[in-house]
Amino acid sequence: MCLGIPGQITAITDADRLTGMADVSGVRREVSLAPVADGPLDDLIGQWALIHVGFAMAIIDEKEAARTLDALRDLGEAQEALDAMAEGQKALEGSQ
Amino acid sequence: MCLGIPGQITAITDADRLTGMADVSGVRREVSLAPVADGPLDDLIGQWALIHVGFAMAIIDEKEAARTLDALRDLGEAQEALDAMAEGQKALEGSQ
Amino acid sequence: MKHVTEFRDPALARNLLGEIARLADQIGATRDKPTRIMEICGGHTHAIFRFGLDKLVHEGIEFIHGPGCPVCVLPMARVDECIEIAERPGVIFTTFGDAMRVPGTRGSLIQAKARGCDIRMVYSPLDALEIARRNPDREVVFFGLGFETTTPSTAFAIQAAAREGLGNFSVFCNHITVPEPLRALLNDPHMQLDGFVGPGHVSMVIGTHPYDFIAEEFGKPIAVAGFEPLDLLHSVAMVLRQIAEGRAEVENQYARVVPEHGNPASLAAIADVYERRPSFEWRGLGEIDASGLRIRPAYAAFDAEEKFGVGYATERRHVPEPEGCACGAVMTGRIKPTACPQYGLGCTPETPLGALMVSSEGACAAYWQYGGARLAAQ
Amino acid sequence: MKHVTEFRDPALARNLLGEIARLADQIGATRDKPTRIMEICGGHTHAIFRFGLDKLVHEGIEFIHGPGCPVCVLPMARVDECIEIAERPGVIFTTFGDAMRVPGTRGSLIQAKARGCDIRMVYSPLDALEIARRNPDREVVFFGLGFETTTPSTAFAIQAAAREGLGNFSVFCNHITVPEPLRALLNDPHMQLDGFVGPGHVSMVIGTHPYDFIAEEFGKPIAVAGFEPLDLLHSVAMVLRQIAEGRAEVENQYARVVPEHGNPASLAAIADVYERRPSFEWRGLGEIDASGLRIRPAYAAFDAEEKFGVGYATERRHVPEPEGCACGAVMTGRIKPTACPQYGLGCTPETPLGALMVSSEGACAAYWQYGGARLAAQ
Amino acid sequence: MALRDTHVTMAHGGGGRAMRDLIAEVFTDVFQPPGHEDQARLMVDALQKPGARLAFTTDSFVVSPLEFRGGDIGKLAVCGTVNDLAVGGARPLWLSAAFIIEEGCEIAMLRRIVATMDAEARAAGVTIVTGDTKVVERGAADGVFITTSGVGVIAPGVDLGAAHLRAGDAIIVNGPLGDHGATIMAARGDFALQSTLASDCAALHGVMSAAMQAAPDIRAARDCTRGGLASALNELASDAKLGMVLDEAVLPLRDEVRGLCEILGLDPLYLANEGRLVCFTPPEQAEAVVTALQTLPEGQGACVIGHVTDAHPGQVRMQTLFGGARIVDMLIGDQLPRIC
Amino acid sequence: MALRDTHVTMAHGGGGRAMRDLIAEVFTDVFQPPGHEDQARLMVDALQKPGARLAFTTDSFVVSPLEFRGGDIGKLAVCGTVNDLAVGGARPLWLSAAFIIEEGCEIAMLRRIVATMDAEARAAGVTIVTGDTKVVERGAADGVFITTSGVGVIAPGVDLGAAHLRAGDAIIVNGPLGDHGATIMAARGDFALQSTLASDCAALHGVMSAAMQAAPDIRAARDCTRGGLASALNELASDAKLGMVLDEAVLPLRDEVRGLCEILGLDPLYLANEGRLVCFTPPEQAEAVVTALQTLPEGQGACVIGHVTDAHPGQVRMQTLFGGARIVDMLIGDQLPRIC
Ligand code: SF4
Ligand code: SF4
Ligand SMILES: [Mg+2]
Ligand SMILES: [Mg+2]
Ligand SMILES: [Mg+2]
Ligand SMILES: [Mg+2]
Ligand SMILES: [Mg+2]
Ligand SMILES: [Mg+2]
Ligand SMILES: [Mg+2]
Ligand SMILES: [Mg+2]
Ligand SMILES: [Mg+2]
Ligand SMILES: [Mg+2]
Repeated sequence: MCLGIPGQITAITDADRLTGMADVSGVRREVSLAPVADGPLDDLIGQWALIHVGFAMAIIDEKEAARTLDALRDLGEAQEALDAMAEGQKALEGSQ
Repeated sequence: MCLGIPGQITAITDADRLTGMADVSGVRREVSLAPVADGPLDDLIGQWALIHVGFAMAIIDEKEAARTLDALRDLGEAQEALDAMAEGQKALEGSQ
Repeated sequence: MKHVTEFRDPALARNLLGEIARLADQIGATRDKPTRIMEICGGHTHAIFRFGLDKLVHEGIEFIHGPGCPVCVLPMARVDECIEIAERPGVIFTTFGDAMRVPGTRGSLIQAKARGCDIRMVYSPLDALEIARRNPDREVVFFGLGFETTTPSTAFAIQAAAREGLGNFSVFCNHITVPEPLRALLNDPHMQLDGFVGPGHVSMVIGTHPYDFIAEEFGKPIAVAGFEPLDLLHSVAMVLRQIAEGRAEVENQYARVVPEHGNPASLAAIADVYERRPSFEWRGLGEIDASGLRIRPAYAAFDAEEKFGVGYATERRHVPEPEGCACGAVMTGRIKPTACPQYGLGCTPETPLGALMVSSEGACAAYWQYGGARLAAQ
Repeated sequence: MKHVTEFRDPALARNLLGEIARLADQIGATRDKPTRIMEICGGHTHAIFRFGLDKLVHEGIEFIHGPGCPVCVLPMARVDECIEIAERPGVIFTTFGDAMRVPGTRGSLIQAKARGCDIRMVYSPLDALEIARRNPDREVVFFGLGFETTTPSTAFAIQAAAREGLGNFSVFCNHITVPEPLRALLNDPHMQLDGFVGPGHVSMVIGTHPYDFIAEEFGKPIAVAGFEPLDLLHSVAMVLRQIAEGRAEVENQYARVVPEHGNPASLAAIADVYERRPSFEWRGLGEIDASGLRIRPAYAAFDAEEKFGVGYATERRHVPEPEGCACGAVMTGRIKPTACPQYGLGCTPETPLGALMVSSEGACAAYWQYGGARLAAQ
Repeated sequence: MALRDTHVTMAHGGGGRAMRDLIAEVFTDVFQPPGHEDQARLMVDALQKPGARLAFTTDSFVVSPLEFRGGDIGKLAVCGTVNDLAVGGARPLWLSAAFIIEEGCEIAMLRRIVATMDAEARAAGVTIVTGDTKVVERGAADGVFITTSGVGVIAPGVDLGAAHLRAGDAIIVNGPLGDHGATIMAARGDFALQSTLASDCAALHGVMSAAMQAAPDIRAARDCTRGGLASALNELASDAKLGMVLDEAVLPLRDEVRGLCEILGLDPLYLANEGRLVCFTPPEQAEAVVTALQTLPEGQGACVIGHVTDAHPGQVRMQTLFGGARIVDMLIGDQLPRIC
Repeated sequence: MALRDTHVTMAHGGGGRAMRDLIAEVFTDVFQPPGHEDQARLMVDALQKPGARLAFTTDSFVVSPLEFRGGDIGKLAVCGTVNDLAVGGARPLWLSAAFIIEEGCEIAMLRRIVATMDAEARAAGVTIVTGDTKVVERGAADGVFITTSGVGVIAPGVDLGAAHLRAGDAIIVNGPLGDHGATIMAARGDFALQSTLASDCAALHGVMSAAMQAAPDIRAARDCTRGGLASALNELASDAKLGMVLDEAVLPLRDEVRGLCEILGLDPLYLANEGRLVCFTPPEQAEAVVTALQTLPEGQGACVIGHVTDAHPGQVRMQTLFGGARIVDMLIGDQLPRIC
């Protein structure tokens, strides 16, 4: 449920209405900053937020993101993974 | 000014609103009989009226119509008329 | 077509043309010194050209095309006011088709419609009323225009709306009357007319007596005529016979339709709903005293001028006639359309400059469309 | 795409698949006796099929697709009520695109639109608000649906409308909550689940504590997860590790987005605008106590149910589920979509019979569209 | 029977399965175009004769109401394009048909329209070989618009055109004028008129080939559609730099058409036709053409209505009932119903 | 310069002088079609070679907004029909163009659209030889709709089509997918999205002839318009009774298109293109085609995106980034933006 996509806040468009511009891979849309406007609005510029139905619902925590990826990198690549990949390949060719 | 055409009243369609059906060469239209409804409405059925913008504006007096035509028939056809026709023919061919 | 076909009989037309020629010769009408008969009504102008009657009658008879086209005489400012109303949100503006093309300073109703106004052509004010019934949440305005022929129809429509309590219906009233401009014409010292063909359908409403002053005060013969070609030729013959016999009377060629005292129900409806304006503007003729009607205060709720605060209900903007327009001179019979410097150049039916090029009933448009000028040119 | 591409890295996916396989073997999960993990959220279901994850993970792991698609669980009667509102004269009915296809007893909103209702797709409730500002003479209704992720957006919109005095804006509220149906599922004696993948975007609003009862009362592990494939695989590994280690906790895989206590501004807006309904109907699950929200009396002017007197504001019509629909059994993980007698026959995405075929997030639709069944069939 | 909807929705235009089902069930199952590619691939011997030419034409059809006495928009779309080929002396071979459909359009009506098209095409010996459908939002079209294009072959030696007109040529029409325009005006309901009028809509390939056989020196032909006979003649007069004279007394007009025109203040010469053509022959071949046409259902009312003249190049004139004369000019804009 | 109006009124559709002036000044003065008759009359040697076939296609174009970054409806209308001819192996020769114009349409915009069409047609070596205009009431169309039909010639021996596909064939596209659909979705304004995306709209006759030269055994081609690449492949798979396998890792997609799809929850494989084709060659000729296309402006982004298989007839599958597999099904209705 609940399609969400990271976008970068590039500008404040209306401080009264708490709106700003979000950029998702070059596509821009004015969004409400209401859920994340708990400090000076200008501090939001440059930050990445999770965009859902035109609202910046959460600021993405860069450190947590890095930490998660680090954890994944630490996992060793095991034989089982390769088996799994082979399974996928079979499915692809309809032989499963 | 004031396009008008004879139509025959073929039916009363709404006695309260004083409307009836008029027939002009097979094309029918509901018209207001208000201007000519000075007697029993049903007496209008079969009569010819002068129709203008959806109103039966006048009942056509058949006797007067006949009298007018009779007067015209009585006129002799004179040489001047034939001259006039010839003029018209010249105009038609662009030679005038 | 009963009551039509009989009056288009070529054999009887030949009789009449002969009679006209005899009478013309008798009174000494010649091409150089013609007898000038004004057909007051645009419908007659139209019929003359449609059936080519001008080329058929004796060369001593000249038709002068009168001011009797309600579409032509509509001033620019009035069209602007229509558009002002039509632009109000929620308005459905209804009109006869021929009023769609009349230019105002901001273009015509056709162009206003293209710009997004909800403008609808109707055949009858009754249809506008029906649109109002079916669209209770919209304001439906009917563009009431026309001479006494048409005035009863909008009067009956307003009475019906009042009866039904149809609060979303109103009429933008531009009704005008025939006798007043005729009097203005006859008072014009430049005017040289020998007789009149009277408007048949106006007369079926008002009767023949409103023209008495033409005969009595100005000594000009007049015959009220129907619109079929025989009617027209017949009335010309009647006028010529009056001249030949030295009479000046109001005669009724169209007795099958026109009662001497008009139509009582229609006259009553007009009297109930309308009153005279002090004056009204005519395109090409200017303001003419007492020549227009307005809706009485009792029916003010159905008066679009009052409802929307436009036109005579407010400070009216003065819109001057276009430069170089000779409509006034043509309409008073002083010059032919072709003598207007704008004819066919600045002024054509596609881009009418003056009133008389606007409607196919206008003298200039009829000249152009049916080739009055061009037939002769070649 | 920052924060996206990194989480689609195939190399890291291989790491995770290996980890999952190790853990699955460790806990003895096999094809015949699989470990059953429910991804609660339809977005996770969608991602599983979009990236083909179900075919990649160890064969001892079985995904059970949860009830977390707000479009799927919309009951027929609610769609009928939408159409009832949209049919009112003057109404502009605005909705997210995916709600357009959900069938009611009188067809879907797509069909109502084709019949003439003014139904417009918007991306955001803010766009509906803007439509209301621009159309002051129309009633603009927004079809508010979604879980806690989406609820704040309509709450903020209603607050803005109230601030601006936008009297022509209202919300038809169908917001529902995640914890209550989970409790209902866990209470179901037929239910056999070994752990949960928690809804990441709902959690960014409500935080992770609302799931504590899953671990504490029912002893099941849960990991709140993001929506990229690595997120999903990571959370599966986390759940498996809990099982392997005999733990039952609420873990947060999606810490970059989900704060432990949720989003204070959003929670405040929800609390200000909404209150719990005594119960709310879910397609396939029936009425669930306290699982839906309604607009508080203070904001009744913006409540379409009140404004138009439909739905819970009136005597509601009971619409039974279609015959032969096995949605309830699929949604509670008892059977796979393919085991439903209607799957692919009476029920396809073109003509959905049950809730789960309606949206591409529904388990049956995802199975069908991405070929869950057909890939295997050949 | 994958199509369960009764009305067209936006889904039917989306490029997906709903569209495919609509196209298959409503259109291609009936038209049965050859092949399944984006373009029809066609061979015809007649085109490969030395001197043969290809004729190519297109028209969009918009009409309200979509169905009316005497036809529907589909019949117009097939006949109109067949006629534009036929009046050029071509044998019509293939049509394309592109539909722009308004959301909410009744599918049963679409089926009726398609059935009409199929029947008309078969009767005219043409095949609808390729097509397209688009769906637009409610209020972005008016029910359905159809654009047909046609390809035909003009046999070696056949060359009709305004340039071949000569003074003295007879002007022939194949039947009463204005039936279509009057029918639509009455059917539209705006003016609350009732009549038993029916559109003249018809394919005229048979009329044309009969005329070409009867008059080996036939000069030119035009179908008198929008703008009526008057517009067709004015265009030809202007192209040919010759004049035309019509005889009002012999113009074929139905009573109802006259009546409708009198009520609304219209001129029937400007009313649209969809099954009427005007053709030009040397005077001595005119009678043969009229006789030949009168044997055909679409030519029963054929008659000579006037002649070509060099007296007033570019002008169409009418000899009125009384021998008066008037110009029959090009229409300015639309014909609008008048009060005066 | 008889045309003084700035906006189209109903008068411009009435068959009279206003219509004639509009057609002359806005359309035929630019297109300069041969002759003045109801149908173009055409001769071409290429059609008279034994074995040559005529290709005939039509499409209606409806798009909102009418003008957008990268093109306008006129460019779509010319390119779309040129492409439908080209992908069948035909040399496009002649186009017809029929316009349905909404009352109120700005004439200056019509002139711009016509200028685009003229320029595109010239660049593609085709002539707009015949046309039509209709005017409908405000609210009965959406600005302007254009229907083009095209006639081309297929040289003797050329025969592309689904029936020629073989397992193992390479699937090639000429550039990034979905640019047009994403551009229009953003330009429409409904979703208040801004981007610098431009439509891919382009005529592909050059791409096709390059592909045909580089791959003598080219099997088939389709332009990927409405419904996108996924729909084109599904249709071909179903016609050919073969399967297709796409490699997600190599699918050419612009970042903005990805971004727009993520925001709205759309799948770029279903987004419309107007200058993208998919073609099929034996595997050993694929590289030559890609290399040849990359030298052309319309083929710069050409690449192999997958292959044909006989493993799952009628099905299009995608190998996902992780080696997972999923079916790329036919779209159901429209792609609707999602919240979930
Ligand atoms: S040509 Fe035009 S300006 Fe001149 S008199 Fe006639 S209407 Fe007036
Ligand atoms: S196939 Fe249809 S009816 Fe059966 S469970 Fe799935 S959605 Fe419900
Ligand atoms: Mg044509
Ligand atoms: Mg045509
Ligand atoms: Mg034609
Ligand atoms: Mg197509
Ligand atoms: Mg409509
Ligand atoms: Mg096509
Ligand atoms: Mg195409
Ligand atoms: Mg194509
Ligand atoms: Mg045409
Ligand atoms: Mg529009």
